[in-house]
Amino acid sequence: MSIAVSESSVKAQKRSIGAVLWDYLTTVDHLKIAHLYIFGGAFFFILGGIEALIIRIQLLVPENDFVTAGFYNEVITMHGTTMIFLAAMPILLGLMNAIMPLQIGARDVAFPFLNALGVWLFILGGLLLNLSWFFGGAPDAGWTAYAPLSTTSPGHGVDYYVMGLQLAGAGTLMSGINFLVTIINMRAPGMTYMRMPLFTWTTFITSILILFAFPALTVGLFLLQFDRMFGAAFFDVALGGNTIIWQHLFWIFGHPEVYILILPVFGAFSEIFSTFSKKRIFGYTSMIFATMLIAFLGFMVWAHHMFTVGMGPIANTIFSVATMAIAVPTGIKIFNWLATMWGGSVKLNSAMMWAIGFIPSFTIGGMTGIMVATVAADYQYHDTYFVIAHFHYTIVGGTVMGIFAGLTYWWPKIFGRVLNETLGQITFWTFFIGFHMTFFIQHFLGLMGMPRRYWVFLEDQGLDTGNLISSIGAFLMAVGVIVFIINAIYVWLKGEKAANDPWDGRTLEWTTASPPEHYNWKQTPLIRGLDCLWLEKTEGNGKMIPAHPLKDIHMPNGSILPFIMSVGFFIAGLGFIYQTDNKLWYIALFGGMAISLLAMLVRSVQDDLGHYITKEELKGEAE
Amino acid sequence: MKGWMGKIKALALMSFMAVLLTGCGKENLTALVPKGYGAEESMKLIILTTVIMGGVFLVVIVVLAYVLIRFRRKKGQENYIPKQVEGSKTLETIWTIIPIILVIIMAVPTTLISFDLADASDSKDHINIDVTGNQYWWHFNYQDEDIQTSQDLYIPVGEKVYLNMISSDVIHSFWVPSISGKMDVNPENTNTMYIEAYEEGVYWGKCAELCGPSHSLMDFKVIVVSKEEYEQWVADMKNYDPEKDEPESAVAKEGKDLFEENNCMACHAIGSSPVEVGPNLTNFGNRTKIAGFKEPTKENLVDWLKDPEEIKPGNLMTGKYPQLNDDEAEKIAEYLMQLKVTDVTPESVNN
Amino acid sequence: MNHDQLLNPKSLPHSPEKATLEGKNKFLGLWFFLGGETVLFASLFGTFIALRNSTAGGPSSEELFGLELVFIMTVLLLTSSLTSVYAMYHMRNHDFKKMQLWLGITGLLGLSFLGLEIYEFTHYITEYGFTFRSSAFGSAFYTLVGFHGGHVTFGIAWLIVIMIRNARRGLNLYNAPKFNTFSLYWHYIDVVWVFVFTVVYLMGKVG
Amino acid sequence: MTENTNTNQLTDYHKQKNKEEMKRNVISFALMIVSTIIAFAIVASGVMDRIFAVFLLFILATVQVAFQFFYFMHMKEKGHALPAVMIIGGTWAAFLTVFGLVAAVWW
Repeated sequence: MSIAVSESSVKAQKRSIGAVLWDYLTTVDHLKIAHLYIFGGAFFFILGGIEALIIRIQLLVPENDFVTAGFYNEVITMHGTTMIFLAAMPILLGLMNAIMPLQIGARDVAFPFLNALGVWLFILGGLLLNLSWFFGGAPDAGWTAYAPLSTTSPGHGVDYYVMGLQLAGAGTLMSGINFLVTIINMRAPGMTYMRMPLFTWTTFITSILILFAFPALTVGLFLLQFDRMFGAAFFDVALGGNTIIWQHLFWIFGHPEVYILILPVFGAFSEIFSTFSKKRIFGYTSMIFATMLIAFLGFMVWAHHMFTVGMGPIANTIFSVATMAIAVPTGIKIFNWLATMWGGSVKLNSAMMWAIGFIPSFTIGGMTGIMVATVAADYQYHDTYFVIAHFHYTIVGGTVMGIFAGLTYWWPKIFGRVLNETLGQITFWTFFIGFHMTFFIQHFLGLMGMPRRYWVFLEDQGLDTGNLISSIGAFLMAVGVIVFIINAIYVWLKGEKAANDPWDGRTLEWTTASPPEHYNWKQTPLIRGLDCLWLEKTEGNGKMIPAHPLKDIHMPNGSILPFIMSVGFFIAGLGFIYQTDNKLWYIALFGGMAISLLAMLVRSVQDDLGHYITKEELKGEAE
Repeated sequence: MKGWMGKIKALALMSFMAVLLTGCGKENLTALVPKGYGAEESMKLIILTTVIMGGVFLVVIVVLAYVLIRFRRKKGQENYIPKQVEGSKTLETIWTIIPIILVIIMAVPTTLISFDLADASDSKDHINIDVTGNQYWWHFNYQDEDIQTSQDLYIPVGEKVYLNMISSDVIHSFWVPSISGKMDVNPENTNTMYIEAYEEGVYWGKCAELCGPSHSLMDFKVIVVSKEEYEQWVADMKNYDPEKDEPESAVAKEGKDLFEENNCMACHAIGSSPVEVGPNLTNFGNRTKIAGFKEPTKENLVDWLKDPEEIKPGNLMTGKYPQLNDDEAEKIAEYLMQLKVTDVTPESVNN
Repeated sequence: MNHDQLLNPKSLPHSPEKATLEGKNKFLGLWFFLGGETVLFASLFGTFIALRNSTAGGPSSEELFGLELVFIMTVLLLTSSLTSVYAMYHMRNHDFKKMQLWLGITGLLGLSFLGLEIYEFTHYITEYGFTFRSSAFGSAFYTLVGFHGGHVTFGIAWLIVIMIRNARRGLNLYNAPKFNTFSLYWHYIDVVWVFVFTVVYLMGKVG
Repeated sequence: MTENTNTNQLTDYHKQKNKEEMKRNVISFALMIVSTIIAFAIVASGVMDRIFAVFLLFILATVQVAFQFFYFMHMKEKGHALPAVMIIGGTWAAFLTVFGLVAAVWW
């Protein structure tokens, strides 16, 4: 087996750059698409990180003029938008894409073509959004783009925001449906719902959230687009419009969105705690139940972002209490994780360190979450650095740490190398200390009278020290990220091939090669229980039992069409943005649409039946 | 409820002292030293939730630390396989029930206080002020008195003051941390809130909703004066007649002429005028700040008049009048700085 | 099973649309998509209801709408839903020609609905000067009804493509799921229309 | 990946079942048309009180939609548990959305 793997990788190394590029442009393989998501997400993560550093340099000292006020607003807007839509979510989608099919014993996802379309829409949407930097300025109305500031913002910045997010959002919606169908229809024999690993479960529930949350954003963006580009009056108060509609639509999407960001990493952490404690997850059923409850409640609390809007005390308190209720299932999860480690054999390597660091960090984030949910207290917290601190504690302390943990844990499976442990520990400690330095002090800054999105703070307001500490912490975080990138490059160049199961794992993904062949398994495994690999290790011979004899494998064909479709929409997006300046841009608008529709037509007319890997080929590669 | 509220209050006092000693921001700006009704009510909830959540955090940390010390994999234990525990009904029930109880403990006072703060049933019996948020300044219209001010809001101490707030452009948010929590100022509907200050003084107010490039410079002041001073201030403001008011110095007179020549009146009123395009300048000489955040010196005013864009990017005054040279700006500044209508000033409050 | 069996089955199973994994995936995927569409239209309906009286001095719904036209449109669309049920009925009985026939009728009914809707819009614009830019109500009305119309347009285009594409191939396991997903989508458009005529037109008339 | 998991051939039994099913569909279509006519009649006649009329209109719309889902889209049949869950979930999210937006103009 190992010989076969190294042979094929030698083959891979010999391929020209052009061939590799073409391979990725046309791929429908879930693992390669995961690579695209992770690389794309990492690129935007670095971009968003640079924007964060600009913010912290500007706020290093009072009344600083490192950047201008207008540019500062562009930076904060792009930092938020990039980190949420183009960094955190795509990397999570990448992890789901890579791992979820392996965990349930599928050869690919249900709709490989749509999967490819989703990733290209994300990449081109992200590029479209960032093009704004070079053509007259980025969006500057905050990542929440509250109307009428967003509808009246001059230039094309907010137009780019609308079109970029529309593309990326459509891609995400496709992925959500895709994962749902995959998990429902393509589980290996014996993989019942109650035997699915928790990461697959959280992928499943996250996908439901995506399915029901993103359409609200789609509509909101359409309304914004119509107002800005076609003279509609949704948010034009003079013509009877109502700006609060935007806030509702945005947060009906936006609040589930934060659970879309956190639930997958809850799943990843569950796997990590279990593996490195050598214990099965404590309270598996209640973990699933808690996840569902979080998702369900997550839809009914959006208006807690709007306590100061003036909705009245009845609505405010209903949403306030509903929000507090989310603490209950979250608490269940935290204590189940602690109980998983209790009595276990806890190994403190870098993947586990992220998970352990996550517990206090996220608990603080959850605590402050309850505090900001307390409506009358929120009149003080709202729109201040307290809120900034709170959501960075959940998104950085939860999602980003989860991404680091998940990447460290699954790196061998996704890229075929184990990350260097020493560099991993350095990354963790610099990032962890930097993170708390940056954000803990911000709780106090907020209450001391510093609203968020402030370009400058004035001298002699007692805010200097806090901001200075915060800025230093941000640089420590940057060091951590740089070390991680060095680590990734180092193991790519010098690292050894990873074994199939480097961590003594418990779940199905550790039974395939690292990285797996594109068909994942020669024979689909038969699942006999929860933690199926662990079960075979302790009660069987350590290998999965095949569910059927060796037979031909049917795999989908690659296609360039998803890329072409996405490019078409990208061009149409530019057409939408600039048709307000010059009617000639309608050519781009309709031209781009035509390209996409034509590609769709080709797709629906051609017979794409996939291809077979014959038994003989499989035998040739075997043993 | 009274019993534990008392304990909370004692705790609050203690933590106050602690925070005060370590420095919790600038007085009359920070929300951590409440000096008004709304801020005090919010502070109660802040302390209650902090204490409860701090307790939860402590439990988590203690358990985590114990686990890490006790169950860490040591040398020679590489092959040790722990017992595979599925779960525990009792434990799981415990950590479901306890959070529910904690949530209820927090939900009750939250509900009571938020209904209390939103109760506007007695607004007719109190001072009502219309607040208009503009990019990037605040307009205050005293409904019954026919008085308008900008940036400086004078209110009497210990009295409820109702604010009816609406925006003329984008969404702003009215926040005076030491006196009260914030409320959004929307363009399509009037939001009402009340504030009540316990101590005289000049309180710092801020805009808390992103409203454009100069969002961070949209500061204002709430000047809390004694009831007598307030009445005197109202009387002085009401009785002021701009027609009769001629500047004493020759420079100021020239400034006044220039003020008229450059058509500043198109936007700025001196004296009562309910129509507002730009800030009302009636009592300009007594303003706490220039442009909301610069010290009220003549040099700063000259700089402002010559190039407002440099000081407050994106403001609507830029480009509305001919470029002024040093001499003209000096004269107008001289004129504006002597516009003092009353002896009730921010400085007098502090004495 | 190989490709040949997919495209030229010796005998079709009784539910050819769900006989393959692809078929099952498509079936489930489309249902989930419709679940998402529910939220999409809810957002539009919510926006419309919030703005339905914000006419800014322009024409209101009571002045604008006539019930006769809307009734005819409703009957057309409802009938097209039934005809697509007939098409699926014949698909399950493996009668490809009849299926194509009923699908054709469905398409024609859809087209006539669309024609009436275009007539309606031009009528409002020319007679009342009521446009997308007139007021918040105008924007919300054209956006909501237009989104539905857009869905109808897309459905018709989809129908034409699969009808022409498969005209010579006949029914097989590869294309049966495509017909089935189309018909589900088409029913869903009808569901949305039920709420459109209720919320926009009837409630607009009631006030 | 593609596997014929359903080897059941079309039999007379199935044909008969399809026919019965079709009959039910035609009946539900008739009921849908009837409820549409009632809805339009309520509004056209203008006899009913406003609140009551709106209430009734929504009942009629819901009934119609139920027919569409359960009969035309076969949601009553076996194997439709997940579609039902998703549509109900979507409807719940939709209800919250509409509620939120409608409440936006009521305060």
